[in-house]
Parts: sequence; structure tokens; C-alpha cells
Amino acid sequence: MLPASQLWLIPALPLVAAAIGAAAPRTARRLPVFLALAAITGSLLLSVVALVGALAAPAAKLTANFTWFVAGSTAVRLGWLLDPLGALMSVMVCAVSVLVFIFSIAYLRADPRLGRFFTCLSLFVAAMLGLLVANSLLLLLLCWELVGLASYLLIGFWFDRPSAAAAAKKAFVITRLGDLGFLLGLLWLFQATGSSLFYDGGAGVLEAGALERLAATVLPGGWTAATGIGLLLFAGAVGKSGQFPLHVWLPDAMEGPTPVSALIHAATMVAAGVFLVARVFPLMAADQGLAAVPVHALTAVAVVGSITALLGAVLAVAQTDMKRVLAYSTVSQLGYMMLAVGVGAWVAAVFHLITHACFKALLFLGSGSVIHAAHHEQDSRRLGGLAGRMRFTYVTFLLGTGALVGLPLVFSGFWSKEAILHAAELWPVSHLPFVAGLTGVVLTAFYMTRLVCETFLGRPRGEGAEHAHESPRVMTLPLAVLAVASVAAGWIGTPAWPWLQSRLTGAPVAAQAWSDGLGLMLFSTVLVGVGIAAGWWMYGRRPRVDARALDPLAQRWPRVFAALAARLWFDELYAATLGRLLRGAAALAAWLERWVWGGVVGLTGRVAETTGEVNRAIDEDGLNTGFDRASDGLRRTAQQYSRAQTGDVQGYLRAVVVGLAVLALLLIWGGVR
Amino acid sequence: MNASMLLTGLVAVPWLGALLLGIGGSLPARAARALAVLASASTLVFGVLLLARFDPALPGLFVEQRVPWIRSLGIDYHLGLDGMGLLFVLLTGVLGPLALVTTLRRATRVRAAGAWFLLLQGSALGVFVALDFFPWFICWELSLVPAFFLIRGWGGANAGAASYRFVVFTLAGSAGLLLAFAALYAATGTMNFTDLARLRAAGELAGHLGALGAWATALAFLGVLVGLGVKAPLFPFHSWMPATYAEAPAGVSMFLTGVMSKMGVYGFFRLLWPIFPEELRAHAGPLLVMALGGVVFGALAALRSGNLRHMLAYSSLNHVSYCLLALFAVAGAGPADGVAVEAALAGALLQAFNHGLSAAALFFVAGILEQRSGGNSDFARFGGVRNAAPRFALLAGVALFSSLGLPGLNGFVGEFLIFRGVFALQPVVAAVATVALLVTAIFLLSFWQRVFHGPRAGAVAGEFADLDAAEWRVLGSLVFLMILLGVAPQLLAGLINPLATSWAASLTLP
Amino acid sequence: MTLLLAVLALVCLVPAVAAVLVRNLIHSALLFVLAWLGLAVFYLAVGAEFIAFAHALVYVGGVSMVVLFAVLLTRPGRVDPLPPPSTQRAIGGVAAVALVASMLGSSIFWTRLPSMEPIPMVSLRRLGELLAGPYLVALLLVGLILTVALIGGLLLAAPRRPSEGGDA
Amino acid sequence: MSPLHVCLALSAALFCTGLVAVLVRGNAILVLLGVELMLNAANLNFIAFWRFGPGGGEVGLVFVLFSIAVAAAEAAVGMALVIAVHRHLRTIRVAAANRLKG
Repeated sequence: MLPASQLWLIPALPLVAAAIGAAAPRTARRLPVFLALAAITGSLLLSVVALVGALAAPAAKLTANFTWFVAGSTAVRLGWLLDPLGALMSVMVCAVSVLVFIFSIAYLRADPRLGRFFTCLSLFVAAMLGLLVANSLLLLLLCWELVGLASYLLIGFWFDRPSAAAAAKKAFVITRLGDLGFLLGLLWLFQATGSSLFYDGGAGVLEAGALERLAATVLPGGWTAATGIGLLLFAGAVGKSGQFPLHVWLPDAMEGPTPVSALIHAATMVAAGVFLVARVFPLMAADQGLAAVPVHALTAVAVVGSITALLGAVLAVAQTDMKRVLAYSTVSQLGYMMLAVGVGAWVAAVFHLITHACFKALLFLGSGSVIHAAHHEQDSRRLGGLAGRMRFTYVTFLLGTGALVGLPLVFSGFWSKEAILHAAELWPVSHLPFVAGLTGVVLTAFYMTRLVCETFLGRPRGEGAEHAHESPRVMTLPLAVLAVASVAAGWIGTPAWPWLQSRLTGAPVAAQAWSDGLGLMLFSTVLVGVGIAAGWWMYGRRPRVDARALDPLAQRWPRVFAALAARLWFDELYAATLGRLLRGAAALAAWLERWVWGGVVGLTGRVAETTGEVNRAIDEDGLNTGFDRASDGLRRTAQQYSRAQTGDVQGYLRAVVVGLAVLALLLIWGGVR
Repeated sequence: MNASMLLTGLVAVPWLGALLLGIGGSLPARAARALAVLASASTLVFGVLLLARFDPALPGLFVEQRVPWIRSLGIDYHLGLDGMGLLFVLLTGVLGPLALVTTLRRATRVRAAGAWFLLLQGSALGVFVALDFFPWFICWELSLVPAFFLIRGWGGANAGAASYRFVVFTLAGSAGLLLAFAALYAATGTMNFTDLARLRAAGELAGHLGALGAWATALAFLGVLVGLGVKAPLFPFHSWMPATYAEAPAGVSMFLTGVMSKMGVYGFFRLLWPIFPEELRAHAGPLLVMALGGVVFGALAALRSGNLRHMLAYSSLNHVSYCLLALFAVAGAGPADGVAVEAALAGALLQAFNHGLSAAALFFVAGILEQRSGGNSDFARFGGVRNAAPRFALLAGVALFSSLGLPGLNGFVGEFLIFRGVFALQPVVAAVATVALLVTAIFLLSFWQRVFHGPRAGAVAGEFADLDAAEWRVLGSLVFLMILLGVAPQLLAGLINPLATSWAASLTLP
Repeated sequence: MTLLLAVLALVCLVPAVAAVLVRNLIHSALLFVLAWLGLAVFYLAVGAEFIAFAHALVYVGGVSMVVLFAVLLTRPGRVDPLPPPSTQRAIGGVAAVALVASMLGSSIFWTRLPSMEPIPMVSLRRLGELLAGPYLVALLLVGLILTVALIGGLLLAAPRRPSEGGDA
Repeated sequence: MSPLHVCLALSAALFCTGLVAVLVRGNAILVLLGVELMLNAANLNFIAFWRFGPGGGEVGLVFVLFSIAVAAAEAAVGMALVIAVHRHLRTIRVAAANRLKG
């Protein structure tokens, strides 16, 4: 049993590993690897202990708060929180991390900067675990930003590739755009409640007193403070979790090494947004009972989640890069989770988060295995025929696919997705999430079938695929473990045995009857079947022969396909709007700097002269020209005057004497008394 | 050693060092360098000794020395320190030796450079400890002279024009300051900051000034505002800054942005606010807009510039403007939410310190890049530095992210507290200012991507050495402080909390 | 009394004027010594014995030696690049002096001075008391000035080491 | 013609003679000697007014002593300067020392 006051040990272990790794000399390649593995294993054990403790009393929010520093007379307090949600997530993060770490050892064996890689990974895990056990929105923000930093470093791990460097920057900047909302929400919350602690013996922001106050604070237009704060915090989640319209960074983030994609951009970090919304769910839901609120915070979450779920699935259909397909799939699945939170089923969201972490990590690692074997070829058009060459990877990939598309009854993804769809069906506000969810199911089945057929079936269509052979044990072992988890993780939350639901909410949840929701299950199963069948009919029946052949979808609907392949021009849209706006503002600033600030102040000087020297005025601003001119004039006058300084001492003296005499004469005869 | 000797020694030892260097004609360069560094590092020693005397329970001056100086004019030799002054003294103590080492490392005419620099450092310290306008203004003006010669004698190709511009701008500002205090002196017969603040608190200052003429108060306020605003700089009085920071030698730029710009910020808190609180409140709206303009405009201009030094100069404008933003928001709000006011004030002072550290580190980075590439810091000349010099890249990266406000590093705490306070007092202003956070991230990361990432190119393509031992010590100690103060901000916050609390309680300086 | 003084004044004035007018520097210096001697005698006649002796000692004994040494040490070099002093300048100088002289003379002779009895003479003892009493500080300062002048003169006149030969 | 008149006339004459030396003669040594002569004239005035004047006490006498001392110092430094100038310029013409002209 780990008390809350000791929770800091969980993130501290990897942090220490990262610190030592950063300080270690570059030649010590193995040290950071061992340290990272040891630390993450320790954290895993501690997390399990913490989880056991948390499950013993699921409703009790065990906290350990402390003062970070004092500003003025007010303490800024942070804290650790032990509850089933955080502990369960920690276990999941640690477990996936252990597997990804092991996989990475083999995947990056040849890289000279292996040690640095593990240092960054340790930093990431430390920050992520800190985020999960934080009992303070401020501490959560701290870890949130550090997670972003680690993501930045790892996306740009191969920084001498310009595309990787650009992708890293894009990821950081776009998530930071969302973080501005997060920061403002935090500030607002701080101002309204005077605290950032979630639970603080009745004074925390997620406890009844603060929530009532927030919901009672009404702003113009019927908004409440709770709605405003909730929406602002959600903006942070939108950035981090790749939700529409800030989803554009996530596919680009695939420039990082594949284990990074598996761990950070599929299983854990991108889920942090969902975690955040789940964590502050009481706050998000505080305005639910108020009819005057124009848009409830959760409604916005549900709408954004629905759009993202659908958009991600649609875009995944036309991608040819293996990792990009999986990246858009991640966007789509994160949309499902948000959708679930939005319709009030945050438990279902967390359930899906955990199962998704297992099977998406599996899929990414599987693709990593393929890429590794095929000498870094990741275009599925130039792969093919790997089913026979990499049998183990193929089987585990199929299992992961089954979980993702939600093949019924056995696979984990089925149960978590059913839970979400069930909640969406019952949502009273709108049917949009439900419809979007069902459409997404078809599309998911379709694009995953397409991916499997293109990659593994048919004959090899490229150099890499021809010479591919099965990856080493160190890489297949994590695949096996994750494959088992992808299947089994769903059993903890089936309607028949809602263990997870009861533990997370801290209240017993009755098992549902088989008949309840059976219709929905059947319907979605049919939809999955339709998707798979369509995929098989287009891609599996006659596998692709030539890498350059047109996609069957492109033959049928060339315009639609082109639009999708261009990712619906989202990047171009941003470049043309936000990017241009920013560039314009910066150009305006430069112009103002050159002409106006200088000019306004320069008016007091010598405006007329600045126009004369156009060329110079372009380089210098008008003000400085004025100063230079004035000083030149002064200097010339001084030169004139200095001619009087002949250097003839006797001359000076003569002048003095004459002057003196004149003065005396004036005094004597002038009658001056 | 008693306390008043500490104060005098704090200022005198660097000056003494400058004097020794100035007359020590036959001193070999090594000895001169060692002497300069010792004299410069004395500030840190004095700072720590003073820190040991700091009393957290006391909001006012914990060390004070006041003896009559020029009796006929009522001028006192009045030195004193409170937590705020100590904060800036410590900043000078940290940055002074590092900037000096950087300046002297590759300088010709070591003796002269060291002497000028020590004179500069002593003057800056004098500004932070003097409490009578007369000695204060002497130090304030005296700091210009060494800065001018350092920029001119050891600076870049256009250093002549830049130093000239720097001095003329600052002198123009100082003239306003001098006139304003002349008016105050004529009205009240004293130029002592504490006495003036006391008069103001008692409500008598307005009457005295009013006797001079209807506009006297407004003009005096304006004079002080412009004088301090040019130094800080307050947007739009910043036009001297980019060229100056770009042309000054790297070490001097470190000191200029790290310490000298803080003289302006310090002046806002020590002079303007306590003596003219009502004028400040009356004009808080436009001033707030100006500070906000500095925040946003600085960030945008930095985004636009393709030269590292210019970018850092505008970035400095952006960061220093946060401090002023907090002050103006507080001044404009009047007695409002006490917690927010405290947060804003504490944040402004912390930000001043932290910006000093990170900006100095970034100017040091710029200096290294220039030195390695032959004296030019345009982005286009670099690429892949991280590949060529990984240790340099690591430390430079920490400094960069500190400037960007990453939590866990020092830059975050001040900015967070400022936003915390300003949001409560002026939510719209805070919301607009957050945009600058985004722009800051964009331009810093663009710089990083262009210069450090990608394949090795330009000046980096050939020989490009990693940090040597001396450079590592300078940058490493700065980075160490960034991490330390990021994790444990209480170390600094403890110094200024009593002040922030008492200010918030009275909204005037004691 | 007046007559005696007038004669002594002429004795004093003639060598002085001659000293300024002669071309030879050595002669000029010697004539100056004569003039100073005359002045000392004048002082004696007026009744200021101590001053007279001090004057003779300092000027005739001290300054004249310095002047003679300076004259000998600074024999003009062979080349003198400057043009000879112009008569125009000389006329200008003389005119200025004439202006001053006319002013002084007119003011002296047109001023009606009170004719008073000579006041009693001051004993040497009284002078010593004055110097050691109210004027002590001034006396010390004069001593300081003389010391400084001595050191300064030495420093200025001493040859520089060739290594440092700046352009001071 | 009183004794005072004689003294003052001699003083004025000496002063003018010194002035002529200072203004007209080109030789630095003579210029310095002219200054000495002017100082002597001043001393003579002090003594004259002490002795024949309206009675100002002994101040005039004491002042003359100081004046002589300062004049001696001036002569010493002046001659040293002349020697230093001579070393640099190989001449002691006053007109040659004009490096600081504008």
C-alpha cells in the first residue's frame, strides 16, 4: 500500500534516470538504457502497489498536498492524488512503456544516439506519470508542458532531417495553441476559487463548494464560469489529443522513431487530453443542470469529438504511409473518447483509452517491426507479401486490427466501443455523436482491412519487402504481450461484469442484462462486417501488383480520393489563414518598427531630412537619421568655431588683455557703480 | 563587518577594481583578468553576506546607511536595501562575473575592458542601493559612460553609431528624470526617495508640487516616466535597443539586457510607483496598452527578424514588458483583489530576475555562434549545430526553453504569477498577452530549427568546436540556476514576499 | 622720501625694460637679476626689511639660478622651422600693453590718494606670530605647494625612459 | 606726488614691462620671466598699500610672503615645462607649442 504522500516516487524514478542520462557522457550508450529500464520497472511495481491501494477504497480521494512556493502571502500549493483513475492509468502507461522500451532496444540498436533516446523517453515517462498522479491543475499543467517538451524532442529525434525538425516544431506550436486555452482556464479557475487543487478536504476545485460557486457565477449571455473554464481547459485537451481542428500535428509527428509513435502519439500522451477532461469531469458537468447556458461545456466536447472521430476515419482511408494510416486512426479513436466524455460517459472513455493504448501500441510496434524489417520502407504500396515472410508480426497485427475494428465478443476494442456507442445512443441532446460513431465503425473496418491487405498480402512490390524477414525476439516479445492484452483488456469492463466501471466511479454498477443493448451490438457487428467486406472486395480480392498502380478508390472517385489524400487541405488552410495572419502581423510589426515608432518620435527631431536619404532610411529608422544629422550639424559648427583656437598662447593672452581693458574702461567711464 | 560597510563596499569594490586596473599600467594581462574577475565576483560575496542579514519579517529596508553629505542642499549619502534591491544585487552578482569573463575572454586591451566593465558594474549596483536621488542619479548616468566605451571599443562593425544612439536616447530620457527631480526638489526641499514617498503617503506632495504650477505634477510624472521608460525599455521608447544589443560585444550585451534594463524596471518600482501612485493610476489605461504593445509587438517583431541578436533584443522587449504590464495592471486597479495584486507584483520581480538569467544565457549563445562563424548571427548562415556541438546544443536548448516559459525552468514562475495577477485584474489584457506566448514559442523554435537542427550547413559545415571548459562553466552555471530556480522558486520569492504583501496592503511603497 | 623712492624706482625699472628688449637671452636674464636687486632695495627703503631679504633670497638666489640653467639647457637647435616673429604681432602686443598702461597710469594719477603718515613698522617677531597663528593653515598649504612643485618640476624635466616614449 | 604714487607708478610700469615680455617676446623663458615681473608688481602694490595706505593691518605683508613662495613654485614648474617642451620640440618658441589648435 503506497500512501499518497509517497506517490511522487512513481514519476521521480524515471526523472532521476533521465537526469543521470542527460549528464552521462555521450560514449556511455548503455547506461541510460539500463537506467531507464530499471526505473520504469520500479515505477510499474509502485504503480501496481498504488492501484491495489486505490482499489481498496475507490471513492476516497487520497491526497498529499504541499506548498510549492509562496507568492506574496498566498501559498501556491501542489499535490498528489491517489484514486483508481490515476493509478490505473499509471499502471497502463508503465506497462506499455516497459514493452516499448524493450522493443526500442532492438529497433534503434544501430543508432549512435541510443542513450539520448532513452533519456528522452525517461523524461517523457516521468512527466506523463506526474501528470497522472497530480492533484493540482497547476502541477498537471507543468507535467503537461514537460510531456510536450519530451514529445518535441522525440519527434525531432532525427533532427538532421529537415522534415523531422519541422514536424517537431509544428507539434509543439500547435499543442501550445491549445495550451493557451488551458492556461487561461487555469488562471480563471485560480481567480474564481483561489486554488488549483482538485481535492483538498472540501476546498478543492472539484469539490461541491467550488463547483456550486462556479456554476452560480453567471456571465453576460447566460454563460457560467464553469462553462467558460471547462471550454478553455478543453481547448488544451483539443491540442494535446489531436482533436479537430488542431489535429494536424499528429500525422506529422510520425516523423519520430516508430516506438515513439507507439508510446507517445498513440498510447499515452495524446490520451492525456482525454484524461484531463475525465479528471475535471465534475467541473465540465457543473453546468449541466442549467438551462440558460447557451452551449454546455460537455456538448461542445461531444460535438468536437464526433467531428474528429469521423474526420480521422475518413482521412485514414486515403493514406498510403502505414504510420499515417495509424495516426489518423488514432485521431479518430481519440475522437471517440472525447465523444464519450461529451455524452457523459467518461468511464467508457477511460475504458476505451486503456484498450486503445494496448491495441494501438501493438499496431504501431507491428508497423515498426515491418519498417525495421523492410529497411525503413513505410509506404504500403511498396510493401506487400509480408504475411509469409513475417508470420509472427502478421498474426499479432491481425489481432490488433481485430481489436481496433471491434470484432465482436473476443476483442477488447469491441467492448469499449460498444460502451461508447451505447452511451451516445442514450444522449438526449443530439444524435450526431451516435451517427458519427456508427459511420466511424464502418470506415475503421474499411481502412484497416485496406492497410492489412496492402501491407501483408499479394507479392512484394519493393526492395525492402523482398528482403524482409522476421524481427528478432526482443521485438516480437512485446508484440506477443500486447497482443494478449489487446484481446484480454476488454474483459474488465463488459456489461456482464462491469468491474472497471464500478471501480472508477467508486459506486457499484449493476451488471446489465444480455438483452439490454443487444440490438446495438448486433447492428455494429453488421457494420463492421460491411466495412471489412468492402475493404476485402476492393483490396484483398485482387491484391495490388504494381507499386505505381492507382488505388481502386482513386479509379472510382478520383476527386474525392485526391482531396482525402491531400488531407482535405487542412495544412494549406492553416497556412493560408493563421499562418498568413501571423506573418502579416509580423510584417506589420516590422513596418511599424521601421517607420512609425521611429517616425513619431523622430518628428520631434528632423523629419524633413529623413525623406532625403531614402536608401539610408530604409536601413535605419527615421529617428536615428535625425539624430545623426543633428550631430553632424553640431560637429560642423564646432569645426568652424575651433578655427579660433589657433594654438597661439600669446594671441589668446592678447585677446584676454584687450577684453579685460575694455571691461575695465566700461567700468571706469561707463558710470557703472 | 557592519551593515553599512557592506553597502558601501558592495559599490566600492568594483570601482576600486576599476581604479586599480586603470592605473596598474604594467599589470600583465593574466593578472589583470584575475583582478577584474575577483573584483566583479565580490558583488556575489557581498550579496550573500547581505542575504544572511535579510529578515523575512521586515517588509522595508533591512540594511540602511544614512549620513548627511551636502548639508546645504539637504543631500544625504543614503544607501539601503530591501528584498527587491537585494534581488537585483544578487542578479548583478551572478551576471556580472559571467558577463565579465565573457567580455574579457577574447578581448584585446584586457585592462581597459576590465576597468570599464567594473565601472559599469559598480554603477549598476549603486543604482540598486542608493536611496537619495543625488547619488542615485550619479550612478545612473555614470553607467552610460563605460557602456558607451565598451560598445564602441569592443563592439561590432557598426558599434560607433549604435553606441552613439544608445547614449543619446538614454541621455534624453535622463534629462526628463533630472528635470522632474529638480521640480520635486524645488517643491519639497528633498530628493530622498523614502522622504518623498513618505510625503506622498501623507498626501502632502501634491500640495507642494501644486505650488509650482498647475502642470508641475503631471510634467514631473512624465519626466520620470520617460526617463525610466527609455531605459527599461517601455514600448515605444525601444528604438535604440536592437542596434545596441546587436553591436555590443556578447558579454556586454549579457550585462545590458540582464542588469541594465532591470535598472529601468527597478526604477519603476522604486521611484515612479511610490512617488506618483495617483498619476500612475490615472494613466494606467494608456500605460497598460503600451506595455501590452511591448508584449505583442516585441514577439511579432522577433518573429520577423532573421538575425539572432535582433531576435533576442525584441524578445527582451517582450519579456520586460510583462513586468511593466503587471505593475500597470496593479497600479490601475487600485485596492482590488489582494491575492492577485500580490501575485502580479511578486511575478513582476521574479520575471525581472529570471529574464536576466535566460536573456543573458541566450546572448551568450549568440556570442558563441558569432565567434564560431566569424562574427555574424544571421540564421541563414547556420544549420545543424546540434549535430556539430551537442553539449552546446543541450545547454542552449535549456536556455531557450527557459525563455519560452517551459514549466520546471525559471521562466515559467514569473510569467505564471504575472498572468495570474493580471488575469484577475484585467482579464482581456491577459488574454491578448497570451497570444505573445504562442508567438514566442514560434520564433524561438523557428530559430532553433533553423540553426540547430537540419543537416550541417553554412558556417557549421566545416570546423565547429563544441564548448570549451570556460564557456561550459559560464553557460553551465546559468543553466544550473535556471533549473534550480524553476524547481524551487521559493528561494527568490522569499526575498520579495514581504514587500509584495505590504505593497498589496497599502498599494504604496513604505 | 619721495625723491629717494623715485630714484630707486628708476634704478629698478631701467634694467627691467632693458631685459625685455635685449635679444641675447643671457643678457636678459642677468638684467632681470639686476632689476630684482633694485626691487629688494626699494622694499628696504619702503621699510619692509624682511620682505626685502626674502625677495632677494628667492629671486636673486633661487629663481635666477633656475633661469640661467634653463637658458643653458635649452640652446636653440640648428633648425627653427617657424617663421620669425612678425612685427605685426609685436605691434599688436605693444598696443595692448599701451592700452593697459594708459589705463593704469590715468587711474593712478587721477585718483586722489589720501596722504597719510607711514604706519609703524612690523617686527619680525610679530610676523612670525602671524604666520604661526592665524595664517598657519595657509603657511602649511604653501609648503605643500612648494613640495608638489618640486616633485612636479622633477617629473616634468626628468628624461623619459625610451620604452614608454608616448606623445605626452 | 606722494610716496604712494611713486610706488604705484613703479608697480604699473613693472606690470606693463612684464606684459610686454609676455605678449611680444617669443621665447618661453622670457614669457615666464615676464610673469614673474608682473607678480613682483603685484607684491609691490601690497607693500605700498600696507605702508602708505589707509591701514589694513599686516595682511598685505603676509600676503606678499605667500605670493613670493607661490611665484617661486611657479618659476620652478614653468622652467621644468620649458625644458620638457624643448626636449620634444627642440625649440622654446611659444608659437611652436600649438598642437592643440583646432
